[in-house]
This record gives sequence, C-alpha cells and structure tokens, in this order.
Amino acid sequence: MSAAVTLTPPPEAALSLDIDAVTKSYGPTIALRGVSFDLRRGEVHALLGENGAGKSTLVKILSGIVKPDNGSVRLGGQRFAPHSLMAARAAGVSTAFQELSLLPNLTVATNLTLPKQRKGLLGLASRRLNEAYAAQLLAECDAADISPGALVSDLSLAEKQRVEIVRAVSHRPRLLILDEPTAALAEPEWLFRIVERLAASGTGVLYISHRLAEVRRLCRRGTVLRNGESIGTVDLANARDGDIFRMMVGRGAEEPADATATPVRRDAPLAVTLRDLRGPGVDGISLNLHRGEIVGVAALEGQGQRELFRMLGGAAPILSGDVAVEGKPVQFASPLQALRAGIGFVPEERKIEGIFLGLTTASNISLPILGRLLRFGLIDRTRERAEVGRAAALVDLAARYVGMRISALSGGNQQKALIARVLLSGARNLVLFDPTRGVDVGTKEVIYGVIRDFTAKGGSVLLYSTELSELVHLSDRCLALYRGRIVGEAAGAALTEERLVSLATGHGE
Amino acid sequence: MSPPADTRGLRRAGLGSDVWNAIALFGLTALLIIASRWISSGFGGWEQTKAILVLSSFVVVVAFGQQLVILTGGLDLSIASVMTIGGVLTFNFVGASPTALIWGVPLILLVTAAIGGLNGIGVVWLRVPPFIMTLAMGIIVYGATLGITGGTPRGQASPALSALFTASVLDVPLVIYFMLAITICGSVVQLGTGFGRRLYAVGTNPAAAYIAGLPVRWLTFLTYAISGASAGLAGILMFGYAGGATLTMGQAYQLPSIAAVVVGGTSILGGSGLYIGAVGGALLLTTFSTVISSLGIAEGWRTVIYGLVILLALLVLREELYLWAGQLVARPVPLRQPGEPAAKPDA
Amino acid sequence: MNAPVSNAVTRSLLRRLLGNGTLIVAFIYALLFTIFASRQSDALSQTSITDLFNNAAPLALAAAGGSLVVLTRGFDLSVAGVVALSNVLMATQVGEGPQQALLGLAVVCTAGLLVGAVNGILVAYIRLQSIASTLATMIVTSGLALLVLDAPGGTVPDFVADTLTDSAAGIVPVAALILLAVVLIWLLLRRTDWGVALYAVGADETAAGLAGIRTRRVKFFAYCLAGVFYALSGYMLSALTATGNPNAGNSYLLLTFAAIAIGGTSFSGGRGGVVGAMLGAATLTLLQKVLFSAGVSSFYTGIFQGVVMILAVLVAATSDRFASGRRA
Amino acid sequence: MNWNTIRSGLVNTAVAAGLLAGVAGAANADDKKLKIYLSLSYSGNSWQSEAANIVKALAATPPYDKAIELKEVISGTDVQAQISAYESMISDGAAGIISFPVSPTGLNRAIRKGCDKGTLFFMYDGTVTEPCAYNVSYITAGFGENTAQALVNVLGGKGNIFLSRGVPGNSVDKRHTDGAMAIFKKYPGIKVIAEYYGMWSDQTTQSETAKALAAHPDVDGIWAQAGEDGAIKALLATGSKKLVPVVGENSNGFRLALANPAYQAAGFKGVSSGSPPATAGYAFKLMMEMLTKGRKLTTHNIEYPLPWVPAEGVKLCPGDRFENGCNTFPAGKVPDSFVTEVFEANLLPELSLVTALDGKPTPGMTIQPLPGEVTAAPDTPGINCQKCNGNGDIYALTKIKATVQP
Repeated sequence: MSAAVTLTPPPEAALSLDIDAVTKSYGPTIALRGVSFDLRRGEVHALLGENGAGKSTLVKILSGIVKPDNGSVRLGGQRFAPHSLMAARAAGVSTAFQELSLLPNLTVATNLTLPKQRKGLLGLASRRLNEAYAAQLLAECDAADISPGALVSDLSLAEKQRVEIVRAVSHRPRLLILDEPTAALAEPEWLFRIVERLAASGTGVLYISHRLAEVRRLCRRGTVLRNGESIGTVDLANARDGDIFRMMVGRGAEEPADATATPVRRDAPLAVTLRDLRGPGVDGISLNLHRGEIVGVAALEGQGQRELFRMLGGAAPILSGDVAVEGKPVQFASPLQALRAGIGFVPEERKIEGIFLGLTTASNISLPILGRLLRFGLIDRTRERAEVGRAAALVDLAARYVGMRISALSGGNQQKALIARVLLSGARNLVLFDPTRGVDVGTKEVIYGVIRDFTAKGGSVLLYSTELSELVHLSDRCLALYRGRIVGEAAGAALTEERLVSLATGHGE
Repeated sequence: MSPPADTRGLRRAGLGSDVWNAIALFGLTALLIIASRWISSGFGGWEQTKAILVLSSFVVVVAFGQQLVILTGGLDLSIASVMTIGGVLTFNFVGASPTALIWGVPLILLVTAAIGGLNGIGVVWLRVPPFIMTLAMGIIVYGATLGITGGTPRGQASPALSALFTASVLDVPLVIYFMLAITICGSVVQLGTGFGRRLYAVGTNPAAAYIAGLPVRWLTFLTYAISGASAGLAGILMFGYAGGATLTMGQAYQLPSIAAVVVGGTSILGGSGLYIGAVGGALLLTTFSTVISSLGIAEGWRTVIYGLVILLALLVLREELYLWAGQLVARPVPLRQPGEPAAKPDA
Repeated sequence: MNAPVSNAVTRSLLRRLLGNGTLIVAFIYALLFTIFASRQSDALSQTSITDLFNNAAPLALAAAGGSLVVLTRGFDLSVAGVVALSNVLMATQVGEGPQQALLGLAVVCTAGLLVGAVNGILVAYIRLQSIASTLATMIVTSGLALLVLDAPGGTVPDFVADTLTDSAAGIVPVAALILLAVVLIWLLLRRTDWGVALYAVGADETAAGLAGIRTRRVKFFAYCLAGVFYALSGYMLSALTATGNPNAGNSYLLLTFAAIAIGGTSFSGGRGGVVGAMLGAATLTLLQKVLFSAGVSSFYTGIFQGVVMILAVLVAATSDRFASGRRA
Repeated sequence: MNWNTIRSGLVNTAVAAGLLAGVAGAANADDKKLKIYLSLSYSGNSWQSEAANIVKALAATPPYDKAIELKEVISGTDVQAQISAYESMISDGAAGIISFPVSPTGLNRAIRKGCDKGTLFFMYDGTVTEPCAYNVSYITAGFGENTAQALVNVLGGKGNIFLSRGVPGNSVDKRHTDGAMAIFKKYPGIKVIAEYYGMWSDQTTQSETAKALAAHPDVDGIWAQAGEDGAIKALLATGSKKLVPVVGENSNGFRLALANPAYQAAGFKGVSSGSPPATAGYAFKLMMEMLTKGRKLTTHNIEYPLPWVPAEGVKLCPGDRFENGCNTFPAGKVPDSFVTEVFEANLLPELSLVTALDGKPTPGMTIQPLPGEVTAAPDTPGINCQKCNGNGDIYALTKIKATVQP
C-alpha cells in the first residue's frame, strides 16, 4: 500500500493570495480589465459574476494556463507567475475546472494519478497501486461510491464532477480553485464538507459560483466581477442579495411586479403541444405552448432539460410521445426536419454547436435561407445582404460586424448572430437553451427584447435558463423539471425565484 | 435601424488569408517560371508556360473533388483507381466514335460518381474512417478494373478528346480553356452556390451544421460523389492526352492531388481553403517538377528537393504568417476600444 | 480494497471485452487461420509457421510504429521513406558478423529516430498538419534512400539475413521472438507515464494539458518512437529480402494504415494499441495466403483485400458501439 | 466489352466468398496434372498482360492442356508479397513456377527453398541472382548500348539528347542506362540535356517528355526505354514542324510512327528494340520441356534475342501473326501501347494475335519442340549472378556498328 494520503497540509503552509490590477485580452476581446482582490490564509473566498464576467480567465491565469498582460499576482507574499499548469501546482495552486478536464478513455484511478502514475515493480505504472491510491483518496473525500476501476466515460456527469474535485484536492493544494463546482452536483453538501475541512486546515479556497445561496453558506467574503473588472469585495454577511445582484449586473434585480404585468396567454391558439414525450432523460413530458407565449423551464443541472430541448430541436431521438405544431402532428428525426416543422433551436454550446467560426457573420446568419436566395442557381448577394441586414437589425447587431469573420466577434455578438439566424429561418416556435449564457448585460437586454418582440408577433418560445432571475423576468409562466418530469408550474404573482427553487429541488406542490 | 450590410465585408467573404495564399502561389509560380530562365534558355517563355498548364490540367481537375472532400474533413485515396477506371472505360467503350463520346462521357462520369458515392455511403452511413474507406475502395476498384479488362485495356484513341490537347486557339491549347472554365466553375460552385456555402459550414463545424438544419450527411455524401466524378473526368482527359489507357495511369496523381490541395492552403482538418488555392498549388508543384527535372542532378536529390519544397510551402503558407503580413499592410479594425462598454448598441 | 462495485464497473468491463479492437482482430485472425489450415495440409508445419511470421514481421513492425502516431490522432506517412532508407542502409553500409549486425541496427534506428524527431518537431512544436508534413518527410527520405542506393542491389550480411529468418533452437521463429519483444516493450511502455499520457493526449489534448500532461513532448516522443519502429521494420525487411531496394517502402505506406485500422486503433485517437496493429498486419499477410489457398482468381484478390479491410473496421466499430451502449 | 468476364468474375467472387466462410471448397484439380504457377508482379500494362497471356495460351495448347494445371497469381510490386506467393506455391506442391520477379535478389531465399523441394523456377524478362533458378531474358543482349549507338549514328556523333528512363531504383533500368551511357560517353559531341523517369508507362513518359521539351526545345534526339510512344506523342503535341530521331522499345504505335512517311519527312528516325513479351513463352516452353521431356540445360542464364527494327525495317502484317518478315500491326487492330514483339517464328510458332490479346490458344495449333541449342547469357553481376565477375566488354555492340567516330 502506498503511504497514507493526507489531504490537508500543515497549517503553517497556508498562504494568502494578492491579485492586483490584472488585465488580459485575447486579440480584440478584453477578458480582464483590472482585477484586484485578496484572499487570506484559510479563507473560502467567493468570486461572483455573471457568465462572461471574466471568472474563467482569472482561473486560467491562476492555474498557469494563460499569462496576464499586466498586473501582479502574489502568493504568500511571493511573486506568482506560473508558466505552466505544473508550475502552478508546484507552487501549491490546484484547480477543479468547470469544463471538466478528465480523460474519458481512462479509468478514474488513472485520471486521478495523471500525469505521474504510481509505480510498482520495475518502476512501471501499477494498476493495483493506482487503484489502491485512488480508492483511498476517494474514501477520504467521502466519494467511495465511485469505483477507481471504472472508465470515466461511463460515469454520470455528477460523478465526473466529483472526480474532478477529488483530483484537485489530491494535490494537497495551499490554494484550491473551484470553478463552478456545483454545476453538475445534485448534492452540494458533499462538496461543502470537503471545502470546510480544507479551510479549517488553512487551505485557501477560491470558490467561483453565481449561486448566492451556496456562496453565503461557505464564504464570508466575496469579490464581484463584472465585464472583466472587479467591482468590489463584499462582506457577505452584511450584503443583501439585491446589493450583490446590482454589483453583478450593474443594476438592481428586476422587480417581481414586472412579471405579473404580463398577461398569461392561455386563451391564445396552441403553438406547440407535447404529449407524454419520452426519451433518454425525459420521462413523460406533456405541455402546451400557446402563440405569443414565453414558457420558461427551471431545473437543476441534469434533470432532463437538456434532453428535452434537444428532442424538440430534432437533435435527440424521441422514443415515444407526440408532438404537434399548431394542431398538426409532426415527426422529426433531425434539426432539419424540426425546422421544417416550424421549430427553431438555439443550442447550449455556442462554439460547439452554434456558430461556424471560420465563416463570416453574414454567412452564419444567411445559412437557413440560402435556398430562397438563389437566382439561376447562384446566391443573390444583394438579396442576401438585404436579408442579413434585416435580421442583424432585429438583434441589434452592428452592421460593421456582418462582413467580418464571426470568430473576431465577442461572445455576445456571436450569440446575437446565432439568434438572428433562427429568426431568419422563419420558424414560428423557438426552443432556446440558455440563450444568454456567457454574454454581457447589454446583449442580454437585446436578447430579452428580441424574445418579447418575437412573441408579440405571434411566435412562441420555450426557454431554459440557468439564471432563475431571467426566467422570472421573461417568462409568462415557468415549469420546473425534476428527474425528467414536470413537477410544477408557476405563473403570475407566484412566479418568484424562491418558488422556482423549491419546485426545482423537488419540493413542489 | 436598418443599415445596409457592409458590402466590402461580404465581398471579402471572410476568406482573406485563403485569397492571399492563392495569390502567393500564383506569384511564386510566375516567379519560378521567370527565374528558371537561369537554368535553361528554353525556360521562362510561353512554350514552357503552356506545357506546364497542359500538364497540370489533370491535377487541377482531380483536385477539385479532392479539395471538396478535404473541406469536409475527409480524404479521398481512391482517386488513382477511379481516374484509371474513367480512362479505361472511355478507351474501351467510347474510343474513336464521336457519337459515343456524347453519351459515353456523361455515363462514365455517372459511373465514377457512383463509385465516389459508395465511398460516401461508407463514410457517412457506415462510419468507416475516410482514410480506410477510400483506401479500400481504391484497392477494390483497381481489382475490378483488372478483372474487367483482364489486365489489358483495349480500345481506340479518341480524336475528339485528343484535339483538346493538340488543337489550339490563339496559340492556346483547348485544354487550357477547359481548365480555366473548370477553375471558374469550381470557384463559383464553392463560393457562389448554396451547396458551396453549406459545405464550408459542414467542414468548419459539422455539429453546428447539423443543429442549424443542414443535411450534413447528404452534403458529405455528395462531396465524395463529386470527387469520384472529377477523378473520372481527369481520367478521361488523361486518356485524351495519351490516346490510350493503362491500369496504372492514375497512380501518379494520388499524392500530387493531396499535395496540391494542402500546399494550396486547405486545412486537412476541413472547413477552410479555396479551390483557386488548390489550382495554384497544382501549378506551383507542376512548375517545380518541370524545373527540377531539367536540373542535371541525381533522381535522389530531385526527390529530396521536391519534398523539402512541400515542407517549405507548408511552413511559409501558414495562416499566422498571413495574419501577420495583413497587420503590416493594414491596421486591423479595432473591434472594441479599451474602456468602451462591452457592446454598446450602435447608434 | 473493497470499493463498492458500481454499475460503471460492469459497463467498463463489458466495453473492455467487446470494444477491444485487439480481441476482435485476434478473432478474425484465428478465423482466417482456421480456413487456411483447413485448405492447406502443411499449414501447421514448422516452415509454414516460420514463413508466416517472417512475412508478417516487417509490416507488423511498421504498423506498430504507425499506431503510436495514430493514437495521438495523427498520421505518419514517413513510414514508406524510413523503411526504404533503413533497407538501403543495411544493404550498403553493414558488413558481416554479429557485431556489424548490431552496428547496423544502431545505424538504422538512429536514422529512424532522426526522421521521427523531425516529424515530431514539425507536428508537435511547429504544429503543422501531420499528414502534410509527414508527406514531405516521406518524399525527402525516399530521395535519400535513392541517393544511398540508386538501384536494387547491395547485400544484406548473411548473418542478419539468416539469423533473423531462422528458427531459434529449430523451434521458435526468430521473427516471432522479435515481435514478442516488441509487444513486451510496448506493454512496458504502456505502463510508463508516457504510455498513459499517449492515450490521454489522443483522446483530448486540451483536457490532457489541464491534467498536467506535457502534450507536445508526449506527441514528439510518439513520432520519435514510431520512426525507430519503422527502422526496425526496414531491418526485418532487409533480413527477409537479403537485399537493398530504394523502392522497398512504397508498398508499406497504405498497408500500414490498413493494418492499424483492422487492428482496432481509432483514427480519432486515444483508442487501440500496438498489439492490435501488429495483429492487423499479420491478418493482412495471412489474407494473401488464404486467398491463394482458396483459389480466388488473382484478378480479384484486390477486391477481397478491400472488402476485408472495410468489414474489419465495421466489425470493430459495431462491437464498440454495442459495448458502450450507444445508439448509432 | 465482354460481360461474360464480369459475370464469371462475380461467380468467382461468390465462390471465393463461400470458401472464405469455410462452406465449400472447389474440387481439387486432377492430381495427375502437373501444377504450374505463373507469378506476376503486377498486371496493368500491356507488356505484363501480353506476357501472361502468352503463357496462358501455351498452357492451353495441346498437348499441354491435358498435362498441366496453370494458376496465375498477381502479387503486386511488394517483394514480401511475392515471397509469400512463392512459399504458398511451393507448399502447394508446384512442379514449376514461371515468374516475372520484382527483385533480382530479394526473392533468392524463397527460390532456394523451392529448389530444395524440387520446384523448378523460370524467370522471364526480369532476372534473379539465385543460381538454382533459370533466367530467360533479353536484358543482357545489350538494348541500351545498341540503341544508343543507333541514335549516335543517326545524329552523326553530336547533338543534345534526352534520356527517358524507366523506374528509378530498378536494376533493369540501370542496366539499360549504363549500357547507353557507355556509348554516349565516348562521344563528346553528345550532350544529355535532360534525364527523366517515364516509369515504363506511355502516359508518364509523355508528360515527362513534355516537361523536358518545355525546357529544351533544342533537343536533337531521344533515347527512350518502354513508353517511347508517349515520347513521340509529346513531340507531336508541341506542334512544331520538326521531329527528332527517337530510339525506343516495341510498342506498335512507335513502329507505326517510324514507318509514317510524313513523320520521316519531318526528321523522325529511329530503332525499335527492347523487351519482348514473347520471352515468357520461350521460358515456359523451356521449363515444360525440362519437366516433361527431361531436357537438360547447361546454363541457367539464357539469352533471348534482342528485337531490332529500324525505320526502314517496319513492315505491316496483313494477318494475325508475323509472317513473311512483317513485324507491325496496322493502326486500329491493336492499341498503340500494344507491345508487338509477341511472336518468334522459330521458338514460338504456336502464337498468334489472339494468344497475346486474350490468352487463348491459336486454333488447331499444337506445341512444337524447341531447337536443341540455347544462347547462354553472359554473367552480369547483380543481374543474373551474385558473386561473379562480368567479362570485360559487357557493353560490346551486337546489333549495329559505329558509323561515326568520336
């Protein structure tokens, strides 16, 4: 057996972290424009901010993956400028990444021991020692239910997330960075216990999340990033949610009164009807979507919302159940057929499934209507310009971006182009999966406007968002999904974040 | 607010570095032709240019399909055999008859497109890696050609097809006009049609193309069919050039077709590159082999130099270099000034 | 150690059994060998088996090298050049006797290593497309082979030619021992940090980097080692043919990749391995004999080879899909 | 096109598929028949398939059709594949193997093993250095030096010439080229201004010659190996009124061009010589006489006579055979790439056009005995013997005399 695993370094090794005026830009996109805060010994410090506020870039800088353009980072009073991940790790900084960095084709044990395997006879990697080490590690982290011998690709998302965290913890960090660690976790208490144990032993923890409740549970102080800037560090005990929101989004949280003001359009004609829809992860969902209606979907990570939206977008198979569009039953097995049936889909991963980085913004937008633009078999450029211009105007996308390669645009503008594309496709029903992920506040407002506009003209929208406030703000009514089923609905005055939280955690009706 | 879209941008079509690449290739070709006067007095003139254009016509034609396949992230290793079967079928069935030519050539293009289509079916629906599918198909087609002909293709030369190479208008052989037409048509198909546009989309991001509602599988299938047909056409041309067909006639064009496409700036990973670049690549490589074969050095050295030139082209024609050069020429449009709000709605 | 057995473990086990390309190709080989043995009376004789190993050895070694690169999601076309180069070096630069044989081994391995290192630098550090840059190095090395020897000829020392194609103690073919040694070396390498990292880099280079792996170095070494394996392949080929031929490598180019594919190594990286590729090579060479003994008209053997290649890849892919429970 | 061929191909495929599945086996051939194998490197050019067809036709000509069972195996250009094929043949009990070898030395071990088991090896055209095998070839007959001298004579001892070679790194190509250079080097007035590889293919020779012509329009003559028909096409394609002398091998197109008065007027002259596919038939008959009549050969290296047809010697054949000194077929009867030297009146009277084109025996013909004598080929190191010394004047002229002095 290998030497006993001790996760906690001696207290005297604890370090403080000082970040001072760090900036970073990627080409034309500025990710960080002056971030400063400090993290004390043994502190669990929250880093708050909306998607795209610069949290991930900061994580990458601290992990040694990218170098800042300017500013200084000091760890325990020493200058900290790691040139590689391993250098950061050697200095005592270890990270659990948001986009999980596990290798799917290797076992849990191998992943936990990368890049250096436990060696047995003849200095060769020993499966037995690796697995023993991994088992001990997992047991110590209270994750003994995960088998060290299993392939990572066979684990559930939550299990993967836990392995990722265990791996970060296993390097006995003096500063642990957790980037959205609970995104896939059904039971965050597991993580809280680990974090508290580490903090008690003096390890600093930078805890990145936009879930205020979690942050309040773990941290005393938190720094808010917005638009690549550190807006301020707050004492969480003395800050109200509204204040923090204001710092994160640059304004107060929406007044609930707004939501009640929207009429519920149950009397409008049916747009999309689902009857007992089933498939992987979706366990019998029925719902009616009316014309002119925005229906929100609230759910914790991994409750079948991704699968449901992909089914409606034609990107996942529907095993059983019926879909009808405007009363007519439809069947589709691909996004193309879904589009023809009148359902347009904006997927979750913009870079992976949304935009074409190598093409111009105009080509990205005009793709669905190319068939209509043909004259003598060739694309009529004049009409293309006109159509694209019209769509770009709808989403408030500046004309000068249209001719550029879309890779040169900021994430927000890319998202606008993506939405312009589905609008241009002529679909009257939109299925939007987290359409404001990773975009800035201004773009969010634009997208909200587009969605409202679209429904005002008779379209219908099914919307999922990770941000409950957005759902409350935008939807006419909101459904909660739990384990692949609809477990509740809130509308009108009852549509509040608290209500959604209790519904989405399965404490509904 | 409804501003007219930026026309300048559309015309650039976001393929700036590709265009630069093609221009650079044509420039290098011209330079090489002019510089080769130092090597031999016969070089550097119209006669040499003509010879190079004629000789590169086969690669130019076959590179069209090869490039489309590479655009979708695939590779076609069957073109040598498909070229051969195209030439052999023309030799055997069309021969000297001008009437047979009229129905025979389209029919042979259909047959070769069908062979390419089989590649497409294997790659798209059976999910065999393109490398293996087309390699195996090449072996199969070669075997079939061998079996059908019993080892000896037999037939007659076609005066009409040979005239492409022997007849000239304004001192330019007909085949050069033909090649020009192919280049223009190919570029128009790539840049001007919905098919071409969708193909780039599929090549740069197949997952997004699927979600965006493009018939990804059909598009990919089609590229293989087109590659088959373009190899078939190259085979027919080759038959016209040589006045006969042998079972090895396509072999010399397998690697050059890939080399021309790659040197022409097309990423082997798919999604970027222009046909005109591949044409430039074909011209440059043909010119180079013409020049090098007239150097009085051992074949080994010629081969070494040829390989080094491909390597050099790869090193020089990288995108980063164009970006860098582009920045020297024109200051990039600042997308966002520091301090400016992230996305101020444009007034 | 008492880890609770989760569902994932049984799934992983199933996948390892069914999704393992090596097992599949071993089964295909066994099937072909059964047909061969039933058609040919002396198939199990010692000479026949020695012949099988001798014929398969050069391609198996080349495929072993190529699979290392394919595991990193790359393509290495330089195999053709390196095999030819090491063949002509053996035929021209090496004298008689065991010492010279070892010297020759060192010379060709160094040459292979150099070519591999150039490939590694171009692909891993300069980040050129592997297929394009190795195409260039292939052409350059074939040219070098022509410079060393401009026509087939030269003589490979009898010591090398006789020893390597013979049977040790009259029982075990030396070629089999060499292949076994390569398999053992691979099994050892697989259990080094580099071996584990090879699979990680092939599956997801970014994630591998985040896991602390020096991805460039891993790829660089993969190309280097591949070069050495190609050189070994040329060394074996020299022993087999006892002569030098500057064009000896040409036929290895596509066959190598066919062997790798049949051996269950995924061209999208991170899956498969050296043993499968070697078995794939053995299958291809056995196929020649089976087609012969089955009396297939020689004009159509090509069709069979092509169809078998496609089928083998399909079988491997289907079983893998089945094992992982994914739908097509 | 013969659809029967395709159908029988499909049937073959189906049968073989059955075999692969281990379902059925074709009935073994009559055990009393001699097992003879024809091992080709690759098929795919006229030369290779004509040679193979001749062997197949002879094997089907009485009385051989009753005595032997001939199987053909194509193993490609890969030495290992041909070794494997030889091994399979030997273990299948082959009495004789007639083969075009892909390597002069690489096959030696497999051949030696076969000889030990009593298998007779006859190589045609290509040669091997293994002493137990028999080589029947024209290679040593001096194609290179004789044609080179012919070109020098036509050019009057000075001029710029192209060397259109065969396959780089091939020993036959090297032997021919060395022979030719031995002559050219004697004449300081002869300058080789371009040297390229036509791969023994008409198409490649045509495009390579076109490249060379672009660089050197001032060429005065071309020395070519097989593929010479492509060289002429390249000359014609330049559209210039002037043609130059070409010496090359035996394609029908080349011979027709030599006899073309319009071309002759434009300056086209030359000699057709080189590799005759009929060698395969001679080798086959020699082997059969050893196997069936107990013929003894005193030498293992047998030289096949070098064809030699200068422009004025071209004579069209009215029928399907070489009769009354004719040596070329009229245009349209055979493809330009057809290699005409498929007949040899003394050695192979059994042959006619149908034998070379289709591999079928000439109707009504039976096998005639060979003359008692064979011509021994001189030892040439690396070509037909391994550790031997070539005699001094290996490049001595045999077909032509030098008419111009250096």
